[in-house]
Amino acid sequence: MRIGFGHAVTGAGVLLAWPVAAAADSGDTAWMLTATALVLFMTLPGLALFYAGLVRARNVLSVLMQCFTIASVVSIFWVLVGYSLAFGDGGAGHAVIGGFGRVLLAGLDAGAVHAAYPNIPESVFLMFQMTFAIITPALVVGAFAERMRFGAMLLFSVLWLLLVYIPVAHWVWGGGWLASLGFRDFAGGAVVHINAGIAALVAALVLGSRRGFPMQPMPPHNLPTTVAGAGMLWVGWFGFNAGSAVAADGAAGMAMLATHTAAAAGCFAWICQEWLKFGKPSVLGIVTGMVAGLGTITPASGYVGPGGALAIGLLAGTVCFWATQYVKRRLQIDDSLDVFPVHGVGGFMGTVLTGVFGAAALGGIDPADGRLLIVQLGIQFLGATATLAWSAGVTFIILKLVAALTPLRVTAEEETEGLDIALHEERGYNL
Amino acid sequence: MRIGFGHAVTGAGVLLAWPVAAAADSGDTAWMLTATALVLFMTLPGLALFYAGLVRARNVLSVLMQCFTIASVVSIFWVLVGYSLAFGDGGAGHAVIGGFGRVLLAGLDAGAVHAAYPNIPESVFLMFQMTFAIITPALVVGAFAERMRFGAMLLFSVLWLLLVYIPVAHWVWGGGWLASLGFRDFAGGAVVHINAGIAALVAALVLGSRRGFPMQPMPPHNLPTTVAGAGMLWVGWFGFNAGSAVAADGAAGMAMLATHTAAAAGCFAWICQEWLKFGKPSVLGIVTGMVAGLGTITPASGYVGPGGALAIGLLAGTVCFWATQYVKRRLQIDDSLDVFPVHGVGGFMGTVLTGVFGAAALGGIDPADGRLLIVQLGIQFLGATATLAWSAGVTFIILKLVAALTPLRVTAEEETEGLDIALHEERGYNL
Amino acid sequence: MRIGFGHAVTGAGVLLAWPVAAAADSGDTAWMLTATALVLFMTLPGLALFYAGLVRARNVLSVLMQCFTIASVVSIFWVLVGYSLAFGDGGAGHAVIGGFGRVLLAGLDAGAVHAAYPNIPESVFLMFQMTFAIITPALVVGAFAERMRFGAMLLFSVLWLLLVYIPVAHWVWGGGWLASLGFRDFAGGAVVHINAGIAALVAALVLGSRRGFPMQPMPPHNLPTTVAGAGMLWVGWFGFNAGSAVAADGAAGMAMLATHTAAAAGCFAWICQEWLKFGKPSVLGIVTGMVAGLGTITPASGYVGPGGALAIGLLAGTVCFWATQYVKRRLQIDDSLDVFPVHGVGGFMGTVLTGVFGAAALGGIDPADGRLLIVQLGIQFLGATATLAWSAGVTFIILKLVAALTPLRVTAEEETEGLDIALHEERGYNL
Amino acid sequence: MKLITAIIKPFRLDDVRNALAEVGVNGMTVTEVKGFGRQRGHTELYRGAEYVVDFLPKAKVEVAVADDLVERAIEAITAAARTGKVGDGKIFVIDLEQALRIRTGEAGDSAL
Amino acid sequence: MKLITAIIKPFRLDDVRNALAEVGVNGMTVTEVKGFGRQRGHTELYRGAEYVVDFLPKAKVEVAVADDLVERAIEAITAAARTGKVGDGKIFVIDLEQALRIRTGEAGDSAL
Amino acid sequence: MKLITAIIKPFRLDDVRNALAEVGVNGMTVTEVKGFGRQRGHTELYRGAEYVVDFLPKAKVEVAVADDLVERAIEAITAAARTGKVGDGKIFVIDLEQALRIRTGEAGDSAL
Ligand SMILES: Nc1ncnc2c1ncn2[C@@H]1O[C@H](COP(=O)(O)OP(=O)(O)O)[C@@H](O)[C@H]1O
Ligand SMILES: Nc1ncnc2c1ncn2[C@@H]1O[C@H](COP(=O)(O)OP(=O)(O)O)[C@@H](O)[C@H]1O
Ligand SMILES: Nc1ncnc2c1ncn2[C@@H]1O[C@H](COP(=O)(O)OP(=O)(O)O)[C@@H](O)[C@H]1O
Repeated sequence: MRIGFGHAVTGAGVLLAWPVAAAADSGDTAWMLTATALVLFMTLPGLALFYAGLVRARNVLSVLMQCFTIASVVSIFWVLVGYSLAFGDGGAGHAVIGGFGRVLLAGLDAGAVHAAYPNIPESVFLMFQMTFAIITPALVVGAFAERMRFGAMLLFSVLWLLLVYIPVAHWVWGGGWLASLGFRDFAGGAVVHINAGIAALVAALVLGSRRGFPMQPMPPHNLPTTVAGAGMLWVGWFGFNAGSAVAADGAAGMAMLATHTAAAAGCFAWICQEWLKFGKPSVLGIVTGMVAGLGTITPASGYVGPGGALAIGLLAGTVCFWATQYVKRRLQIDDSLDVFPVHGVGGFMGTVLTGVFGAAALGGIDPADGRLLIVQLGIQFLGATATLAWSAGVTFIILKLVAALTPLRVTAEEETEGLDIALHEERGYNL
Repeated sequence: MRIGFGHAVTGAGVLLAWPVAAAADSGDTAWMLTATALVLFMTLPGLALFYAGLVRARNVLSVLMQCFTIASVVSIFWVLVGYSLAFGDGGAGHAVIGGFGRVLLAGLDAGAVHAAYPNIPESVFLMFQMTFAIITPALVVGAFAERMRFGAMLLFSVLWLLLVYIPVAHWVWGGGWLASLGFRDFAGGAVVHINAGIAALVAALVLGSRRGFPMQPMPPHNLPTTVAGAGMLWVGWFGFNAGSAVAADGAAGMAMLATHTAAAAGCFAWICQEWLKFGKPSVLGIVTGMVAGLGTITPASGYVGPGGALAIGLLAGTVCFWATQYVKRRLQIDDSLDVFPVHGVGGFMGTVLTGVFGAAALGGIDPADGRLLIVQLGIQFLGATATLAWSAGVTFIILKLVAALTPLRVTAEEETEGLDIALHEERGYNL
Repeated sequence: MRIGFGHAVTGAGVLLAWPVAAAADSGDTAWMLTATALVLFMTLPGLALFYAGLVRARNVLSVLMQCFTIASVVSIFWVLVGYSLAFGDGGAGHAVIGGFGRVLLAGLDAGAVHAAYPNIPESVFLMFQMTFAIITPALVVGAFAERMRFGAMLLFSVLWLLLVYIPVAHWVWGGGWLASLGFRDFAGGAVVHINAGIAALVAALVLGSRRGFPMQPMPPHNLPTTVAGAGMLWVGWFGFNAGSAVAADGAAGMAMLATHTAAAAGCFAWICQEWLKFGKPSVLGIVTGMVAGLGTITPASGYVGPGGALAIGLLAGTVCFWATQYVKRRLQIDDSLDVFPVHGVGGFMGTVLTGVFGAAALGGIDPADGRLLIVQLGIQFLGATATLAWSAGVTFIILKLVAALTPLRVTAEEETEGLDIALHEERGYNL
Repeated sequence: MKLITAIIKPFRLDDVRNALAEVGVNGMTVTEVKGFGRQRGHTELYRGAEYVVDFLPKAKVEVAVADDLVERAIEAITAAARTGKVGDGKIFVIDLEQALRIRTGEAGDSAL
Repeated sequence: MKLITAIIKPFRLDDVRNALAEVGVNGMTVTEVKGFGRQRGHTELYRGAEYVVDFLPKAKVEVAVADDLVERAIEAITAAARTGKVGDGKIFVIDLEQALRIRTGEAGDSAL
Repeated sequence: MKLITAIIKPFRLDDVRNALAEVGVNGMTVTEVKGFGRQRGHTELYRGAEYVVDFLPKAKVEVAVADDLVERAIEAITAAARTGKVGDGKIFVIDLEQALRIRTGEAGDSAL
C-alpha cells in the first residue's frame, strides 16, 4: 500500500490525530469502492473456485466452505477488533501493534477519514483493508485442504488472523516498525504472500500428508472451475495492487500495468519451463504461473516500471515452477495446493526484488529519502525474513494449541469418504 | 436509495422540473457506472448460477433461461415505458404512479440529469435503476422453478414488472406516497425483497408443488455452481447497496460496510443454527445465511452503523433459518428455492428494523426532520405491509389471468423428463 | 472509442507532442481503471468459459488454454512493441502504422498522459487498449477450436496481433487514415468484430472441418458454463463500450444504455426466430443473440440513442441468426463456435448502421463537421470493407506461413482422443 | 442361484428397491445405463444443428437371488417398474454358478 | 436366447448400433465403462505429478438376442467395431435363461 | 471360460487390478455402480431437508478368465478387496459360452 497519501506516516505520532474531518475525493473514493469489491471478488468466488477445482470431487464443498467461513468470521473480527489493532493508535507500543481505541469501529462515521488517507472516507479504507485480511488466511486453506476438521480450521483461522496477520499488517502498513524503517511492500508481498505461504508450509508439516500421498494420484477434479477462479483472481488483483495506490491516478495506473505485465510473464515463463521439462505446456501450469507472477509483483507493483515487472514476472514463473517441483516431488511435503512454493517463495522473492527493480535506474521509483539501493535491499530482506520467522513460529504455536483442544484432522474413514459428506452432509454434484 | 441528493424530494412537485442541465461529478458517475455493472452482475450470471445449481440437473437450463429472458424483456420494457412510469412525472396521480412523459426515454441526452440526482447523468441513473427492475422478478423464479412453462413465465414476468414492481418502486423511490411519508428503504428491502418474496409465496401456492414433493428428495445438482453465484451476489451487492448512495462518498462507504458486515453475520448465524440443530454446518447453509443477511440489511444499509448491521445480520441468519424450516418442512409449501423465507421474511424484518437501528442512539442516522423513533417504526411497518399486500394481491390476479390464457405448468411427463429437454431441446451437460 | 477527448486528433501531427504533463481527472481515471478490469474480465474468464462450455468435454482445456495463452503473449507483445505501433507516432507513415518510438513503453511514467486523452494517465489508456488487443485474437479461437495444434495457434496469434489487429487499430483509433476520414467505430465494430469474424472464417476454411462434421453431432458439453461466460461478457461489455467514452460522464452513460438495450434486444430477437422456426427458444440461442446484439452495437454505442440501439439489437439477433444457419447448415463451413456469423456479420452490419442511426434525426449524434448522412454511410462502408479485406488477406497469408513451419492441425488420433490429453496431458473433469 | 438383471426407467428405482426389500431381497447393484429400443428418444437442437438422441437414460438393477426367490423377485420388479408405456424395460435371468461375500468368504446362498 | 456383451471403442458405438439394426436387433443397453488391457493408456501431468491412466474409456453394449440371431449379431458387431488397432475390444456370449418385457409381461424371444 | 464379476469398494480398485495382474489376468472392465446392501449409507441435508442415501458408490470389476484361472482370480480379488468391514462386496461367477477378440477374430481362451 502506498504509505501516507496526505502526508507521510513516519511512525506512531501522526496517527494520534485521526480521524480528522476532511473532504474525500469522489474519484479516488469511486476507485477504492471498486477496488474493495474486486479484492473481495478475489476470495469469493475467485480463490474459492480456484482451490475447489484442484481438490478431489468428494472434498470440493469442504474447500468452498472454508473460504466462505473465513470470509465471514474474519469480517466479524475485523469490525470487532482487527481494524483497531492493525490501524488504530498503539500508543507506546505502536511499533509492534495498534491499540483498542477503535474497537467496534468506535468513532467512525460517514465523514471520517484516516489521517494518512484523507482523500477517501475511512469507511472505505477499512473495508479495503478488510478484504486483504480475508484473503490471507483463505490462502492458507490450500495447505491443509482435504484433511482438516472444520472446527479446528475455524479456530485456527481466527487465531491466525489475530496473532499473525494483524501484527504483520500493522508493522508494514499501520505505522509499525517496518514502516518506520522504510520497508517497501506496496500491496502485500510480505503481509499477504510470505505470511500465508510460510504458514501453509508449517500447517502442511504439522498436519501431515493426505492419505495416499504421494503414491496415489490426486488429480484436480474440475480444472475449468480452477481456470474460472484464476481469471477472477487476475481481474481482482487489479483491485489488490492498483487499489493499493489508494487513489485513482497515474500511480494506480502504473501499478495496474506492472501487475498485469508480471502476470502475463509469469504465465509464459511457467509454460516454457513445462515445455522444456515435460514436452507439453498445461492449463494448470499457466494458471499457476499467473498466480506466481501476481504474488511476486505484489510488493513491487507500485515501485517498478513495466520492464521491471516483466523481469519479475519471468523470474516468478521460473523460480516458483522449480520450487513446486522441489517441495512436492523432492521433499514430498504435502502442501496440497502448493501454497508455499507459489505464494511463499514468490512473495519472498518479490519483496527482495522490490529493493532492486524499485530503483529509478531500473525504471522504478527511488525511495523517497535518497536511500541507497543496497540499504533498501537490506531493509527488504529484513522485513521479508521477520515476516517469515514470525509467521512460521506463531503458526506452529497456534496449531499446537488448537490440536490440544480439538483434533486437527478428520479420521481415516472420513478422509476416504470425503469431507463433504463427513463434515457437511452434502455432496458437490448430483449430475 | 438515498432520496434526493441534490435537494430534497418531498413529493411530486420538484419532479416537474426535470431534466435539468447540470454538471455531473465524474467521481460519482464513475462509481455509479460501476455499481450498475455490479448489480447486473448480480443477476447475470450471479443469481442465475446461484439458482441453477440448486435445481436438479435436468432443469438447470430452464432456470438459466428464465433469468436471462427476464433480463432481456425487463430491459426492453424499462426503456419503453418502465422508467417513465416509475420515475417520470405522474401529475395528479403522482402519489401512486409516474406518467407517460418519458416513454421511450423521451428527452434523454448525454447532458441530462435527474433533478433529484444532478450529480450523475440521467442515463446512468436510469441504467442503475434498470438493473434493480431486472433482478426483482428474477428472484421470483426460485419459487416456480422446475415446473413453470416458459411462455407463461414470460407473460407473468412482464405483467409483474408493470403492475407490481414499478408501482412499488414509484411509491418508495419515485416520489410516491411512501416517499412523501418518509418511508426509509435505502436499497430495496420493500421494493425488491418483500416484493419478490411474497410474490414467490403466492406463485408457489398457485402453481402447486413439484411432483414428488416432499417425499422425493430433490438435492441441488451442483453446489459449487451455487457457491460461485453466491460469491458474485455478495460482491454485486456492494453495487446494490453502496450504489444506492448515488455518490462516491462516505455514505457509500458506510453502506458498503453495513452490507458486508450483515452478510458476514448472516453467514455465521445460519451455520451456528445448523450446528446446534443438525450437528453440522453446511455450504448451502452458509450461502443462504449470506443472502438472508444481505437481503435484510438492504433497506437499512444507508442508515445504520456497523453495530446495527451486525445485529441485523445475526437476526437475519437466525430468523430466516427458522422461517425456512417452517415454510418448507412444516407448512410444506414448495417455494422451490426458498425465496419467501429468505427474501420475504428478511426483507420485512429489515424494513422494520430500519426504524430501530436507523437511530443515532443506536449508531445510525436519525431521520432528517427529527421524527420520533416510534413514528418512524410505524411508517416502516406501514410501508412493509402495504408492499406485502399489494404484491400478494396483484401477483395472485396476474397468475390467474395468465392461467386463463395459457397453462402455467408443464405436463407430468415433461416434468419427469426435465424442462431442459421438454421446453428447450437442450441438455445442460454432456460430460 | 471516442476520438480525441482533450482536443481533436485529425492526423499524425498532434500526436508528435505526447506525452504531455497534465493533471488527470480522478473520476475519469477511476472509471477507466474499472473499465480496464471489466474488459479483461470479458476474456478471462468470460470468453474462455463461454467458449469452453461449447466444445466437447475432451477439448475443454484446450480452449481455456488458448484464451489464457493469448492473454499472456498479447500482453507481453503489447508492452514490447504493440502499443508503440498502434498508438505511437508513425511519422511519415502515420496514416498506415505507428512507429517504434514507444517500444517497451519508453517515456512512460506515472505523470504521463496521452495527448488525445489528457484526462486520464497514459498508463491507464494503454492498459485499457491492451485489453482490446487481448480479446480480439481470443475471439478467433472459436473458429479453429477442437483441432488446431497449440504451437501453431501461438505463432498464429502473435503474428495476427502484429499484422492484422495493430494496423487496423491504428487506422481507426491511432490517428490513421480511417480516423482522418472520419470513420466512426466507437468501441470496435471494425477493429474487433469484423476483424476477428472474418479471420475466423478464413481460419475455418484453411484448417478444414472437425472430423465428423457435419454428420456427427457435436453438442456443447456444459451449457451452464457457457451461460456463466455469457453473463460475464454482458457485464464486461459495459467496460468495453462505456469505457470507450474515456471518461465518466453522460457520454459513457449513453453508451452503456445503448449497449445494454441492444444486448437485450438481440436476446429477444434471436429467441423469437427460434420460436418461429423451431417451435422452441433455447438457452444457447439467447446467449448467442446477446453476443450478436453486443457485437453489433459496439461501433455505434457512442453515437446512437436508445431507439437506435433497440433497432440495432433487434436486427442483430435476427440477421445473425439467419447468418448462422446459412454458414453452418447451408455452406457447411465448420467455423466451430460461429464466430463469423455472429461477430463478423454483426460487426459489419453495426459499422454500417452507425452511419444510419448515428444521426440526430434518428436520436443519435451527428458527425461533428456537419457531414451528410450519405457521406458518413459511405465512409462507414469503406472502413468496414477495408478491414474485412485486410484481415481476410493477411490472415490467409499468416496461416499459410505458419503451416509451412509447423502443422496446423492435430492428427486424427489426437483429435479423437481429445486435445486435452493429446496436447496438455490433462483432463478437464474427474468427477 | 440366479442373477436377475432389470433395465428400468430411472424414476422407478426407489419403488423397485422397496418392492424387492418386501420379498426379502436385501442387496442389489445399480448402474446408470443408456437404453435403445422401441421407445422414441428426444431431439436436441443447438444453433439449428438438430439431432435425435435415441439413447434414453435407464437404470440397470442387478440382483443375485437364491433359486426359490426368483419368481417373487421378478414379480416384484415387474409390478414396481411398470408404467404401461413403451420403454418400461426388460428383465433378464442368468444362471449364477457361484456367489461369494468378500468380507467373510461365505459362498452360495448365504453370501447374498 | 443369448446375452451378447461387447466392449468396444466409444466412438464406434453409432456404427455398432446401426449394424445391429441391419441384422434385426432393435434393442440394446449401453454402459460407459473403463477398460484395462493390452492397449496403453495415457499420461496425465499436474504440476509435475505425473501418472499413468491405464483405464481407458470403453462402451459396453449388451444385447439379448434369440439363438438364431447370435451369429449374425456377433458378425455385425465385429465388423462395425473393428479398427484393427489394439483395444478394439471383446465380445462375450452368455446363456440367457429367461427374458421378460416389463410393460406386457411377454416372455422369451418375443420379449426382445 | 467364466465371467467373474466383483462388486468392490472403489478405493480398492488399484489393489484388485494389481492382484489380478499377478495371477496372470491382464484385462478387465470396470464400471462405476451404486450398491445397496447391509452397509449403511450416509445422510445428506439440504436446508433442513434430510434424506438418507442408501446407494453407495462401488466399483464393478468384470474379468473373463479361462477355467483353470478361476480359483486363483477369485482368491486374488478377495484378498485385495477385503477390508473386513461391512460392504466389502460380492463376487459372482457365471459361465461364459464364448469370447472373441474383435481386432483379430480370435475366439476362446486366446481371446482373453
Ligand atoms: N434386445 C435387447 N437387449 C438388451 N437390452 C434391451 C433390448 N431391447 C430393449 N432393451 C432395453 O430395454 C429398454 C426398453 O426397451 P423398449 O423397446 O424401449 O421398450 P419396452 O421395454 O417397453 O419394449 C431399452 O431402452 C433397452 O435399454
Ligand atoms: N479378460 C478380460 N475380461 C474382461 N474384459 C476384458 C478382458 N480383457 C480385455 N477386456 C476389455 O477389452 C478391452 C480391450 O482389450 P485390450 O487388451 O486393450 O485390446 P484387444 O481387445 O485389442 O485385445 C479392455 O479395455 C477391457 O475393457
Ligand atoms: N443380492 C445382491 N445382488 C447383487 N448385488 C449385491 C447383492 N447384495 C449385495 N450386493 C452388492 O454388494 C455390495 C456390498 O453388500 P453389503 O451387504 O453392503 O456388504 P457385504 O458385502 O459386506 O455383505 C452392495 O453395495 C451391493 O452393490
